Amino acid sequence: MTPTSVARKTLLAAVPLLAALFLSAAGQPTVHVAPMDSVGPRPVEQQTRSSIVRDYLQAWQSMGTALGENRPDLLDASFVGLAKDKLADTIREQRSLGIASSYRDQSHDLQVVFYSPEGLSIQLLDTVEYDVEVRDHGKTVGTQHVRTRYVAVLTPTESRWKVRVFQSGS
Amino acid sequence: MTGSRLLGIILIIATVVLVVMGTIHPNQSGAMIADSRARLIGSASSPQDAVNNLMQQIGRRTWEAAYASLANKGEFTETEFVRDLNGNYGSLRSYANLDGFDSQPLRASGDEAQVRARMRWASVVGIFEDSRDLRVVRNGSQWEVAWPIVREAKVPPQVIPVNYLRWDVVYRGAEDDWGAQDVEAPHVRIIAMHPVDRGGGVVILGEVLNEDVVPAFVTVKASLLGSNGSTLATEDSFDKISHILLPKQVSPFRIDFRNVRLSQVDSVRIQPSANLVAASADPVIGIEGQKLTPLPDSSLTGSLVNQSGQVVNVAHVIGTFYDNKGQIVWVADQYPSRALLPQTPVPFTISLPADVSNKVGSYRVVASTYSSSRFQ
Amino acid sequence: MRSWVTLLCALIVVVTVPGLAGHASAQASDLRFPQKVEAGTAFSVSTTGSGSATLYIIGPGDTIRRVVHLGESISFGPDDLHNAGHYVAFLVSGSSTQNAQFEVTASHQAATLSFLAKPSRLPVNLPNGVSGVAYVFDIFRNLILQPQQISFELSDSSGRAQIRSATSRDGVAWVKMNSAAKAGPAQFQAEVASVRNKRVIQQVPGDPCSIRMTAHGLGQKDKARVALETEPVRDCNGNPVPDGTIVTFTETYQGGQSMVDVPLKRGVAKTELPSHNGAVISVASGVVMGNEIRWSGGL
Amino acid sequence: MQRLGFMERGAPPIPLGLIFLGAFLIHAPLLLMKLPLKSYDTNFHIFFASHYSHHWFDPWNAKWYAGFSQTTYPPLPQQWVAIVSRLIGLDMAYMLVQFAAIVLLTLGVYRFSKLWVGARAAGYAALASILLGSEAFLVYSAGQLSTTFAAPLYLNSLPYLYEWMRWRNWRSLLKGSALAVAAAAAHHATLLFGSFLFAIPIVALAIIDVRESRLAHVGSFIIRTIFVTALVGTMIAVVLLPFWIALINYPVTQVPIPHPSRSNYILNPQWGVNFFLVPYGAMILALPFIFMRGSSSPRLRPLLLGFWVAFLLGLGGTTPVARMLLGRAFEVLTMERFAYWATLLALPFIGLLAEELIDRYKWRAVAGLTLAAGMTCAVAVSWASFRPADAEDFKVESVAGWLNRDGHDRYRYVTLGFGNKIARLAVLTNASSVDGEWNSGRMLPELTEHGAGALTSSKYFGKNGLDALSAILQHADRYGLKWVFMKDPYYEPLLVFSGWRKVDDLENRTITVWSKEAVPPATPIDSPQRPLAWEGVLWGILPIGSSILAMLLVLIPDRRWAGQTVVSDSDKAATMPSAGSESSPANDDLVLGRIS
Repeated sequence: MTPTSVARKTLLAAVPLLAALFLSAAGQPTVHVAPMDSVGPRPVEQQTRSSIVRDYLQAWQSMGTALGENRPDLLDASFVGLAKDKLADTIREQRSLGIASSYRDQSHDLQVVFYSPEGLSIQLLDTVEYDVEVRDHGKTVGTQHVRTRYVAVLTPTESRWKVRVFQSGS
Repeated sequence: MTGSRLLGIILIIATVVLVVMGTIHPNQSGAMIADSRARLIGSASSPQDAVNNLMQQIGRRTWEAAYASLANKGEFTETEFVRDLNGNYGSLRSYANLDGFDSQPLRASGDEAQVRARMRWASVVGIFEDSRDLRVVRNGSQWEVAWPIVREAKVPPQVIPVNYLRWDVVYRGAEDDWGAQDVEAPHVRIIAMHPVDRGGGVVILGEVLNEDVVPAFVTVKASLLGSNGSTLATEDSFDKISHILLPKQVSPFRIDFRNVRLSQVDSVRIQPSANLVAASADPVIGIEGQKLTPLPDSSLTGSLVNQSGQVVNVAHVIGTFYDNKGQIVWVADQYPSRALLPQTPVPFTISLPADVSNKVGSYRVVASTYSSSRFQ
Repeated sequence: MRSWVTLLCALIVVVTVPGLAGHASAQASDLRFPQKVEAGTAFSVSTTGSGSATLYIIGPGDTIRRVVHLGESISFGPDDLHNAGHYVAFLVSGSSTQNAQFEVTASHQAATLSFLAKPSRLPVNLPNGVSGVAYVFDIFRNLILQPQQISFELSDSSGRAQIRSATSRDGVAWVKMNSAAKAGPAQFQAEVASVRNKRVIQQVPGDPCSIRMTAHGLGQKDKARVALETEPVRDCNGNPVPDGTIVTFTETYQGGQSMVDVPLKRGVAKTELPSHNGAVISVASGVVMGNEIRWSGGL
Repeated sequence: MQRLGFMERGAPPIPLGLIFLGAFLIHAPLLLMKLPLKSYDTNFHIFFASHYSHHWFDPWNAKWYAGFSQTTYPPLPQQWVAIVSRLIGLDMAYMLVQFAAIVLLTLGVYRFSKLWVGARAAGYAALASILLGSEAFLVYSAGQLSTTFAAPLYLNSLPYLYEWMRWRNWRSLLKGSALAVAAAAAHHATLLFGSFLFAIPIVALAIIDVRESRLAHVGSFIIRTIFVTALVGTMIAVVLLPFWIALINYPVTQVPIPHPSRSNYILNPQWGVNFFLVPYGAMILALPFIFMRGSSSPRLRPLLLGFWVAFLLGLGGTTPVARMLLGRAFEVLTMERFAYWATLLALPFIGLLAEELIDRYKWRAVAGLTLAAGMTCAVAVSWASFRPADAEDFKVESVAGWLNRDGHDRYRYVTLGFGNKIARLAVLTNASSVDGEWNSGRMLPELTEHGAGALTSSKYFGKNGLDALSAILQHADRYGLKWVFMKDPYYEPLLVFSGWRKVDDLENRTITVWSKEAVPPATPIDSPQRPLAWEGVLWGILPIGSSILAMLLVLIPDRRWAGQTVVSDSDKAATMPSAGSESSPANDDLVLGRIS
């Protein structure tokens, strides 16, 4: 095998990798969910397992759009109570300062740690990576890549789980 | 000119002939229900004609003409006649229209005949039948019906003590206050469930118990699951259940699935749902004189006695039928057409399928009621 | 053909890698924020250089924009950042930008409790029937993630109490308790560091226990009917079953049956049924059967 | 060049401008008072228009029947209402479009009548059309915008088509075809049945005239007739393509829905008044004249036969004719439109009668005719008050407000006892219903299997209606049906026993709101009936385009025929063409300045 052919093969092998990189950059975040079999004190129902992840990820989308467009009304679909109030306050502050921030989540590593006995709250930890870009009156101030851990408590509403506590930190 | 006008004369005559044809032999199947029954009321030259004429008038609610045609109108007033047919106290009859009838001669002599008239009334909760054996008498060349009046019972003046038991519910309100308590939904439990194949479909029969200390508004939904876990169909008990259950009350339920065969069904998922509801423990309905009638008219008959002082406009009786092993074999219901006045028995008849009739070892009947404040 | 693919890949790598590298270098920071700041505390950050700059602090809980003088330290008061979370900071001066990231953590001092007590109503004597879940928050309504000792107390109407304690994990603690044998409202309390939250649990009687009824004729008043009446109905712990509970009287006789669902009023259920000689009259409530009477006083 | 002429007797013809002024004076105030809003179907048309105003290129309307296609109903008048509504709102836009139809009718009747009778009689006919009982009945009581919009277009088209058939006038072919296509785009039933009732007498008239004229060649006449039929047929097929696609893929196979216009009017005199006396009014007195005069003149006989057939069909179930001739269509159509067409076909005779009476009795005749026509119109206009579409007038704004707040519109609803107010409600609310008033467009099996109309009026359809209501309530979960608005307490026992609970009340407790627990939010029904995107584009362009094209084409000046002379004598001349003069009677252009 000649060095040229090795280089060529290496480059060819890199194509799908690069494609995946581009695709992931352009599309949905990668999500890893830890098994929920040993979550307590209440076992997580099969239907709840899928809906909780779906609704939590949807909440990230809602938050990103709401903070990016400074529209607190977009929070209603996914947030409730404390989390909604705090995010709405942030949006109001941003709007008054002429600032907008874009959150682009790239990966989530989710672990459900608590499901309350009566089924009225579920807590999950999310090791998340995202880019946050800040714009001041439409002009980009800067972008930072963040990796942190979020604690979220979700509670059921009529049609979906909504985020009630949303807080990062360890 | 005469020849030139011939066409006009022909057309006019043809129009008149066509109108006469359309009136003597009307076919109004595309018209509204009440209109489609309109017929020329001919002379009552036979007992059956007299009955048919009367039924048409009843169907079209031309009460005055119907009453005028009766042989025994001296025995009751037109109001009593109308109340007999059209109900009173907001009963089911007052929600009903004559949907059809048939008449069957029972016996006849020169001056008198007996004809059975079966009237099918369409009410808001379904069809009910009213069968009357009518005496028809000759009056000159005409026949007249002697109407067997069923007078609305008159409740004697009395004082009925009332000590209402009533539950009201106050909810927390719509504001979001996490952790603040709200009242708990009532706990209900399915205590029996039995799917059967019937009439090209599947029928789920069962009983549900309110095991709580508060009233529950109960609905039972069932899903039939196929062998791969897919849902074949979902239906709910609709009106084949008593929706309001007081503490420790049991209601049967029946859920009908059309076009599904039991052989296709791997499992059944029953989802009872219960909500808190404001309710009253009154009225108390006694179900007395229950009796199974064997084939060919297999049915369960009895009478409802309103033990309270409040008028019940519409009652609903639901019967649960068990075999000798205590398993439910059928659930059937009926809406008696008359209002339940205090302490006044009102008969009911729950029809049973012939094949079920043989299997019935015991039965249980529950009654639910509707009282509108408009008729109190 | 293959050479074109190779070229394309090489181009992608050439274009992408410096981009990624640049991305990584953008995170390099000259702005030195403390890694963690407790919510509601004052702190300061030193800067280097000269002239003025704009400081941006962005997080899901707070947003700050401030003009600062480079070379001086930037002070933050206790009210500036009180929402826990991960923040990013940009210090923009002309064309240069300094970045930083830091965390605001919840205060250690519990200030409020969200207390979920369920159910609000349950039968007496039910083991582990009551559950309590408490989320602990600081004064700024941040979830306190550090472990806290929470005490739960369930006391019934007679004053008897069950006490349990639990340590919160990631801000939440929970317990399960038994309902008492005596019916009535019970107080359920969660407490952490003198912060209390109370709920009321209704403990209600269980299923009726040994229903007993008596039957007697109505005499001259109405010979055709028999009067039925239960003794006061109680559950197996002696609690009176609440009024409104349905008691079913069933009378079975030759070829027929009568029945009536009667609610308890003042602890007893009473009704009248047609009187049939030799009829068997039974009583039940829900799935609990009572005694049976063979009636021999009928018509 | 010979031309056809009519002997004009006595007084000169009434100027068309005066007739238009009459139409304005009679109908403009009534329309400004929005009287049609009380009618049966006006709100239905406004509802359709409302959808077009928001979704011009998407005929899928999710607000009724959990979704239905508006391509099942020709869109032209509703689309015009939608366009005009941008300026003056939906209600007034409807009134304006309806007024345009009334004015067009006078013109159409004038031009159509001129084919059969002289200009003066045609003028009287046009004048009579203003006060026509059936027109007033359809406008103010029935609210049939499409029928009253299509008929004038069709009447205006026919003289052009006659002109083409007789004289091979290409401009007339273009104008007549465009107007016929626009008529079809306005109303399908007018096209299907109007072609028989109106066009066949015209073809017969053309044959008579061709045979009497030695100038025209019968063979070429036949070719022209076939050509125009094929041309118009093809154009209609293209313009209404989405309609045909919907009709072919989803023919109306549902169980027929009863309608009182199909009853026997003698056995049901209340409907006799409604569907015969009111629409015909004083015209009933002229029936013997119509038959006698129509039969005495060979040239009028096709018109008489057309009128007679329409008359018999308009009698609904009073004669067996409608059922025999229409077959299954009898169970689908309502019959009052045939009475309307019969009165339109009778108008040339009425014009003749008026002419003769005025000639003989002068002002006494004028007074008598004015009184008779005026009374006819007055009764028909006020009929909506005597026999209102709804037993009770009430507002639905509060219901719409309730549905539009607090996320209630995430679920579907149904009303009970709202009558034709459901269309008004549908315009006002964002929520979707499982009910509706356009029975041919519905596909939900619970509705199509039971032979009943709108659920809101279930009780009037007897067992069928109540079965349909029960079926839909039973499948509430399936359709996200969570709300029932009940105006008529008749339905209360059904709701109580089938598990619905009262949750609110509105309008001073006259409307109660009922809800069912655990119903999931409504989701769009994945219906194969939904038109494809290109169909929506066609639907948004071609019908309205056809009407704009027709307007542009009629602006093209007609070729003027030289030497207009009036020949012939005697009263025959009023009804027969003169052999010695051959002209296009339809050459009065639609451009108003050049008429009469």
